[in-house]
Amino acid sequence: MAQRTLTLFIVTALMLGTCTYLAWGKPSSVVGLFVVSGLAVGSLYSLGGIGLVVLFRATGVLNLSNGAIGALGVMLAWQLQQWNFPQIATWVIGIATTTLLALVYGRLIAPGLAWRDPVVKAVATLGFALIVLGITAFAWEDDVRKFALPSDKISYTLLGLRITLTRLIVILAAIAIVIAVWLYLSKTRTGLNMRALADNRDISALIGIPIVKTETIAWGISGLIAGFTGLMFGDLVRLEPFVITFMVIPAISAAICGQLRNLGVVLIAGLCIGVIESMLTLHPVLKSVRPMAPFVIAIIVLMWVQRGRTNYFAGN
Amino acid sequence: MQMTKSAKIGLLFALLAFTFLPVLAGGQWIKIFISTGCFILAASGVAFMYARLGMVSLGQVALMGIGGWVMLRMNHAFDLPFEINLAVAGAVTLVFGWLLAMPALKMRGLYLALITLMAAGGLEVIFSTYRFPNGGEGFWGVMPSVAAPFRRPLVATDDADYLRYIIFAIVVGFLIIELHMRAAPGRAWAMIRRSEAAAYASGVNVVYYKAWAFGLAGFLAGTSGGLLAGGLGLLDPATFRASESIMLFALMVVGGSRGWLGVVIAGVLYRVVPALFNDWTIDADIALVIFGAALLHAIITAPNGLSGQLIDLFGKVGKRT
Amino acid sequence: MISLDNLTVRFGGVTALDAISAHFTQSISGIIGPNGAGKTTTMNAISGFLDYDGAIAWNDEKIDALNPFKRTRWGLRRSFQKEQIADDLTVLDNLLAITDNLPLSRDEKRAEVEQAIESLAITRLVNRKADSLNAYEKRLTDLGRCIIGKPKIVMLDEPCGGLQQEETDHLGELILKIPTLTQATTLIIDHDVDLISRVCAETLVLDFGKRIAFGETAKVLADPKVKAAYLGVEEVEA
Amino acid sequence: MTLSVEELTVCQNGKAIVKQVSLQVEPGKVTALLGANGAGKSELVLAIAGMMTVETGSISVAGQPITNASPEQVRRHGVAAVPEGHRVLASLSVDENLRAAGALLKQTELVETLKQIYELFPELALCKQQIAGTMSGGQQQMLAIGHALMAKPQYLLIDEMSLGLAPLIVKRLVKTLEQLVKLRTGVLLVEQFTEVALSIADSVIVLRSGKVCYSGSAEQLREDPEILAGAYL
Amino acid sequence: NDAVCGLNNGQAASGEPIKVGAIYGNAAPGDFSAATDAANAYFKCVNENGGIHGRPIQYLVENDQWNPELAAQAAAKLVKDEAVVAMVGNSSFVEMSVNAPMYAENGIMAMASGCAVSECFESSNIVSTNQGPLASSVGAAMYAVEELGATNISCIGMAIPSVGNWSCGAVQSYMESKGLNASYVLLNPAAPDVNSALLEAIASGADSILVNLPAGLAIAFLSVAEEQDLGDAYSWTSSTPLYDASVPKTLGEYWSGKMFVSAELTTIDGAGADNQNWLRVMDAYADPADPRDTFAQAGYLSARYFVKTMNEMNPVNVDNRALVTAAIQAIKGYDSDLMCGPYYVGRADRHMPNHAGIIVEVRDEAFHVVRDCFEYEGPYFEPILDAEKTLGLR
Ligand SMILES: Nc1ncnc2c1ncn2[C@@H]1O[C@H](COP(=O)(O)OP(=O)(O)OP(=O)(O)O)[C@@H](O)[C@H]1O
Ligand SMILES: Nc1ncnc2c1ncn2[C@@H]1O[C@H](COP(=O)(O)OP(=O)(O)OP(=O)(O)O)[C@@H](O)[C@H]1O
Ligand SMILES: CC(C)C[C@H](N)C(=O)O
Ligand SMILES: [Mg+2]
Ligand SMILES: [Mg+2]
Repeated sequence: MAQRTLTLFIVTALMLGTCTYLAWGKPSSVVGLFVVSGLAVGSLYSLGGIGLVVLFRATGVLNLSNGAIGALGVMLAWQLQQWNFPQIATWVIGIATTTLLALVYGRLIAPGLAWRDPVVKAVATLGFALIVLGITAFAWEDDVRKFALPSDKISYTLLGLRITLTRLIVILAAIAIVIAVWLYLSKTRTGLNMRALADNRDISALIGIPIVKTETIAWGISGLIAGFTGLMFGDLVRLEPFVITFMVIPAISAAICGQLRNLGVVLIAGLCIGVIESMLTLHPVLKSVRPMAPFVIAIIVLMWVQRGRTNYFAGN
Repeated sequence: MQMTKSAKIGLLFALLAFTFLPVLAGGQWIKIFISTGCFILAASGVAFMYARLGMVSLGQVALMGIGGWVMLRMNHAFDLPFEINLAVAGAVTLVFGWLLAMPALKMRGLYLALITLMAAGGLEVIFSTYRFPNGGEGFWGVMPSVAAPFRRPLVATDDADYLRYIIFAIVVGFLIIELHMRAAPGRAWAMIRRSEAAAYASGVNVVYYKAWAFGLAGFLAGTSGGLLAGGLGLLDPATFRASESIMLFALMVVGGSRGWLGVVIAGVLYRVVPALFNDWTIDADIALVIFGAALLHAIITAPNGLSGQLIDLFGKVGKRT
Repeated sequence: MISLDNLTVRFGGVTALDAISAHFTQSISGIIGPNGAGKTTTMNAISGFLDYDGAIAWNDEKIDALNPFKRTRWGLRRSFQKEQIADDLTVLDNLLAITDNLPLSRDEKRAEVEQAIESLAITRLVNRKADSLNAYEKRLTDLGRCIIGKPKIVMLDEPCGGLQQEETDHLGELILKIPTLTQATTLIIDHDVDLISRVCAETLVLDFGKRIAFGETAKVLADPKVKAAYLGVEEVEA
Repeated sequence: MTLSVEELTVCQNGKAIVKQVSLQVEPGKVTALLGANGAGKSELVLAIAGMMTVETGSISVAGQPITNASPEQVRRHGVAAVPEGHRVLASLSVDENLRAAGALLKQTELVETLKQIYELFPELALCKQQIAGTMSGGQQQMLAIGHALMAKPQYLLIDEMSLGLAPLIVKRLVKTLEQLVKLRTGVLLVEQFTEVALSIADSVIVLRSGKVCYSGSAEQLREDPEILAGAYL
Repeated sequence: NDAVCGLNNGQAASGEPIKVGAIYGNAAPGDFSAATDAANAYFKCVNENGGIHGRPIQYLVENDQWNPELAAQAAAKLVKDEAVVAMVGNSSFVEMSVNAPMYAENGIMAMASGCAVSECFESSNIVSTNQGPLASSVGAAMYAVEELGATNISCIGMAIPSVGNWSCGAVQSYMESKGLNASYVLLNPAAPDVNSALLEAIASGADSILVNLPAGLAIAFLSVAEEQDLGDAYSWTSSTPLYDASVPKTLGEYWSGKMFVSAELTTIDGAGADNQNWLRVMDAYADPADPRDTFAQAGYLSARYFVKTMNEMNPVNVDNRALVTAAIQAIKGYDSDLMCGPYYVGRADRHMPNHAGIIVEVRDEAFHVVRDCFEYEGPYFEPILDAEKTLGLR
C-alpha cells in the first residue's frame, strides 16, 4: 500500500513538474485555459485507461477492442437518435449493445485463449476489434455526423474556460468508477475471484472459482464501461469509428502509468497526460508533436517505476 | 554445419521464388511481392525475438519506418550507392533497436510489449508530422512537389530484378538469424527465455544479449524499411502506424514464429491477402471483418501457427504415402 | 572452502537472513532447516541475485563485487529448486550454454562438455530436447551444468525433490563424485535427511533466518534444537 | 460412495499417457499412487480433477459421473486436488489465496475453515499478507495443500505431497491426513517417499508407463518390499 | 432521358474498347469514390451515345484504400498490366504523391478529379478539376477579408506538410500581400484534443478563423468552438470539405448564418446547363446511392473533357498513349458552368486550372450562395496566371 501511494505521489509530482516547466513565464490566465482544457481531454484518457485496467485486473486480458466496441455503441445510439428514439433509449440500447459484444467475446472467444500468454491474448482482441470496426464502418459509410447529449448545452466557467456538463460527467464518472471498482475488487468475494482468475486461470479453476460466472460479470462490467466511454468519445472527440477505435492506443498509456493495476494512478496519469499534452501547445517546437505526449509519458513513467528493480526470477 | 530438412526446403522455395516469381507475376503483382518481401524480412525479426527470447516487440513496423526514413534521407542527401544507404539504414535502426532494449532490461511480457507499442505510437506521430524525405531541403527534407528520383541498386533497377534482390535479402536475413540460433547467442537467448536467473547462472551477460537481440531485430527492420523505400521510391506515414506493428505481430503469431514458413505466411497474410481482397473488389470494410475473423480463428485454433499445422499435415501425408 | 561472514538479507521489513556466518571446510556440505528458513535465500545471495550485507568468499577469494553472471564465469554453479533448463534446447545445448560464457579455448570447452557427459553417463540424452526429459533426466542435466568448466562453488537446491528413492540414491552417488571431478566446494539443500547425512560431511542448520547449528552432520542432526525445529521430534523439548 | 475411475485413458499431444487405468478411492481410506518418474501419476491426478480431457473411460463420485466435468464442478462434487509443483496464485497474498480457494463456501464456513488451515500451518499464519509468489518453495507447497483443504473435500488428491517440505511438516501433514481419514475423507496420495506413503496407505496402485502394474493392499507391501521393487522395474 | 454525352448520337459503341484507368481511395478515414462513380456514369452514357469514334470506353477503377503501397500496385496494374491510355477521375489522398513520378515516367496523363495534397498540383502529369485545400482556403480567406472584415486570420490546418503547411502557408502569404496578418495552427489528425488548437488560435490574436480541415475534424473543431460560444466572437470561414450536403444539419442551428464555405465548383443544384446535364447523367447512369457532391461534379467534368479530347483526335491515334497524352496536354480553354474559369492543361511542372470559386453560407440547415464566381488572388497564383497568359487564356 505504502509502495503504491509512493508511486502515485511520484507520478503526480513528475507530471506537475513538467507542467510548471511548460507554463513558466506564461500569463496565468492563459495557463489556466490550457490546464482546464487538458483536464477535459485527460479525463477521456483516464476513462479509456480505466476501462482497460478493470478488465485486465479481472481477467488478465488487455482488451484492444474496447474502442471498437464503444464506437459501435455510439454509432448505434446516433442512428437511433436520427430515427427519433427517446434520448434515454438511445443511450441504453447503445450501452446494452456494447455490453453484449463484450460478453460475446468474453464468453465465446476469450476462453479458447485462456492459456496463451498475455500478449497473444491482447493481440487476439485486435482481431475482434477489426471485425467490430469493419461492421461499424460498413454499416455507417463515411459521412459527416455529430453525436450530442443534452448535457452539452449546460456549461460552467472554470478558470476562464467554459466546461460543459458532459465533460464534468466524464471526470466524475472516472472517479466514481475508480472508487467503485477498487471497493469491488478488494472488498467483495467476486472481486477476489476475479483477481484470482486474472492471476492464473488453471489454478483458479482447480480451487473451485466459478469461472463462467466470474468472467461473465467481469466482461459485462467492461462492456458497460466501454459503452459509456464510447458515448463520451463520440460526443467529445469525434463521431468516427476509426478515431474512437484507435483511441485505445493512447488510453493504454494511461493504463501503463498505473502499471495496469493501480486505478488511482491511471486516473491521475490520464489527467496529467491530458494537461501536459494541452500545455505542449505553449512550446514552440514540441507543439507540432503534441500527440506524442501520452506515449513518451508512459515510457518515462514505466521506466521510472521499474528502475533499479531486477527480477532475476521472472520468466516462464 | 548441418542443414535441417526445413532449411533445405526453405532454400529450394527461395530459389524457385527467385527464378520464377518475377517472370510469372505482372507489374501489379511484382509490386505486391516486393512489399510482401520487405515485411517478411521485418517479421523475421519479430518472430525470432518471440520464439527464442519470449520477448514481444510491437514496434517493428515503426522501426521499419526509421530504416525507410534514413534510406530516403541518405538517397536524397548524398550520391552514395543503394547498398551503402541500406547499410546505414540498417545500422541506424539497429541503434534504435538498442534504445528499445533499454526498457527490456527491466521488463518482459506484456509490459515490454506495451512499451514498444508506446514507442511505435510516438514514432507514428513523428512520421505523420514530419513525413518522409522526398528530396526537399533541410533536415526533414520534405517539399510540396513530386518526389525526387530514388536510386535503386545497380543490379536491380526494374521491378522484377528488385524483387529478386529482395528475395536474396530475405535469404541472407534468415541465414543471419539461423547462424545466431546455432551459436552462443541462440543458447544465451534460450536461457534468457527460460528465466533470467537461469541465464545469469549460465554466465550469460543478459544485458548484452538482450541488446544484441533487439539490435538484430532492429537491423532487420531497418533494412526491410530501406528496401521498402526502394520499392516505392517514397514512403507514407500511414504504412508505419502503431496499429500496423500490432498487426504484424498478430500475423506472425498466426503464421507461427518458429521457422521460415511461419514468417513467410505472416508476410503473405499481411500484404498479399489484402491485395487479393482489393483485387476481388471486396469492400474494404468487409475485408476488415473477414481478416479479423480469420485472425481470431487462426490464433485460437492453431497454437503453433498455420505453419505448424501445415507441417503436421505434410508430416501425416508424408507418412501415409 | 566457502566462508560466509555475517550474511544478512532483508526483504522490505523482514529479515530473511540474520548475520549468518559459516565456514564450509568440507568438500560437500549441507544446508537444512524448516521451510522458509532462508536456505534458498542463502544460495541466492551467494549467486548474487539479492542485495546482501556481509561477505562471501571461496578460499579467500572474495566474490562480493562480482555480479551474477561474472560469478558464474568466475566459477560459481548452481541448480534451482524448480529446475531451470531451457526446454527448447537439447541437453547438449544446455551444457554448451555454460561453456559459451567461460574464458576457455574451444578445445577446453569441448573437453569439459565431454567429461561432464561421460561422468554422468548421459550420452543417450545429449541430443534430446529438454522438454522431452522426465524429472530425473532434467536433474541430471542440471547436475551436468554444475560440474562443467572447472567450478569453484557448486550449489544444489533440493536436487532430489520429487525423485523416487532409487533415483535419489543414484543422484547421491553422482554428487559424491563431484569432489573427484572438480576442486569445487559443494553446498546442498535438501529435506531428505538421509541424503544429507549420506553425502554431506558438514551441515548448516537455519531457522527463521538464524543459524541454529553448524558442524559435523551427524552431530548437528543429533542436536536437540535441530530435532525440535526441523525434524519434529517433540520429546526432546522438555 | 466412492470416487471411482474406470478404464481411464488420457492423452497429451496425441500420445496416450494414462492408459486404461481403473482405481477406487474410498471414504476413510488412503490409496497411494506410486510409480517411477514419468509414469503418468500427475496426469492421472489432473484428469480426475477435470484439468485434462479424458479420451475414454469414466470417472464418477458416488455414482454420479464427472467425466470431463469442469474443475469447478469436480470440486463441487467434493473432490479437491493438489497438483504437482507448488501451484499458487502468485500475485495474491497468502490470505487472499486461501479465501479465493474457499469460493464455494458460505462466508461463515469460510472464516472457520480459514482458521483451521492457519492452525494446521502456523507458518502461513505468520505471513498472511505476503505475496504468495515471493514465498519459499515449501511455504508454497503448504499453501497449495491449504487450497485443497479449503474445499472441505470428501476426496482429496495430493500429488507429491512432501515435495519441498521439511520432515517436521510432513509428519504434521501425515497426522492431519489420518484425522481427515477418520472423518471419512478419501485420499489419493502420490508420494515419492514410499515409506511415508506406505505408512498411511490402505491400498496401493503402481503405475508403469501409464498402465496399472500393481494393485493391492498396503499391508502386503509393507511386509514384502520386494514386490514393490519388482513392480517398479 | 435527355442526358447529353460525347457524340450524343444515340448509337451504342462497339469494337475494341479503349482502356481508361482511375484510382480512388475508399477506406478508413474517408470515401473518395464519388468522382470515379460519376466518371463511370458519364462513360456509360458515352458508350451508349457513340463512344469515342464509335468505340466503347472500358473504365478500370482501383481502390487504393488510403494505402500508398496499394496505390502503387493499382497504378502498376493499370498503367503496366492493362496499358490504359489515360487516367481519368482519380480521387485520392495518397495516390498522386506516390504515382506522380510513375505517370511521368510512363508518359501518361492523369485527369484527376479529387486532389488533396500539394504533390498532386505540383506535378507534370497530373491535372485536377478540383481546387484542393490551397486554392479553396485562399478563396475563403479573401471572402473573410473582403466581406467579413477580417484583418488577422488563423488558419486551422492539418499537421501534414503537403496539406496544412502548404495551404495555410498560401493563406498567410495572401494576407501578407494585403498587408494583413495571419497565422496557422496545425492539428494532428491523430489528436483527440482539438480544444488546444482552438485555444492556440485564440491566443494568436486573430479576429477570423479559417477552418481548413477534413469535414469530420472540422465538425469536432466547431463543436468545441460552440462549447466556448465563440460563434460571434470571430468571423468563420472554411475551405471546401465543409461543403457537404449533410453539414448544415450536423452543425445545427448555432452556426446558422455564421459559417461561410468556399465551394470549388458550382453548387449541387446549380441551374447551369452543364450542371443540370451532370444531374441527368447521374440519374440515368449512376447508382441512386452514389453521392451528388462536388467530387461527383469534378469526376463528371474530367470525364467529359477527356471524351471531348479523344473525340477530337484522329481515330487511329486513340490507342496511342503518347498521342493521347499530347492531346490532353493540348487542352485549353474548355468551358463549363460547373467551373468558374476555363479548364486547360498545358505542359508544365504544375497544374491548377481551377482557381476561382464561389462562397456559400450555412443558413437554416442549408447552403446559400453569398458570392458568385470570383478569381482567387495571392502570390501562389502568380506563376499560374503568367502561364495562362502565355497560353493565351487571359
Ligand atoms: N506436453 C507433453 N507432451 C508430451 N509428453 C508429455 C507432456 N507432458 C508430460 N508428458 C509425458 O507424460 C508422461 C507422464 O507424466 P507425469 O507428469 O504424469 O508423470 P509422473 O508419474 O507424475 O512423474 P513424476 O514422478 O516425474 O511426477 C511423462 O512421460 C512425460 O514425459
Ligand atoms: N522476495 C521476497 N519478498 C519477501 N519475502 C521473501 C522473498 N523471498 C523470500 N522471502 C521470505 O524469506 C524467507 C526465506 O525464504 P527461502 O526461500 O530462503 O526459504 P527456504 O529456506 O529455501 O525454504 P524452503 O525449504 O521452503 O524452500 C521465507 O519466509 C520467504 O517467505
Ligand atoms: C487492412 C487489414 C486487413 C490489414 C492491414 N491493416 C493491412 O493494411 O494490410
Ligand atoms: Mg528453498
Ligand atoms: Mg508427477
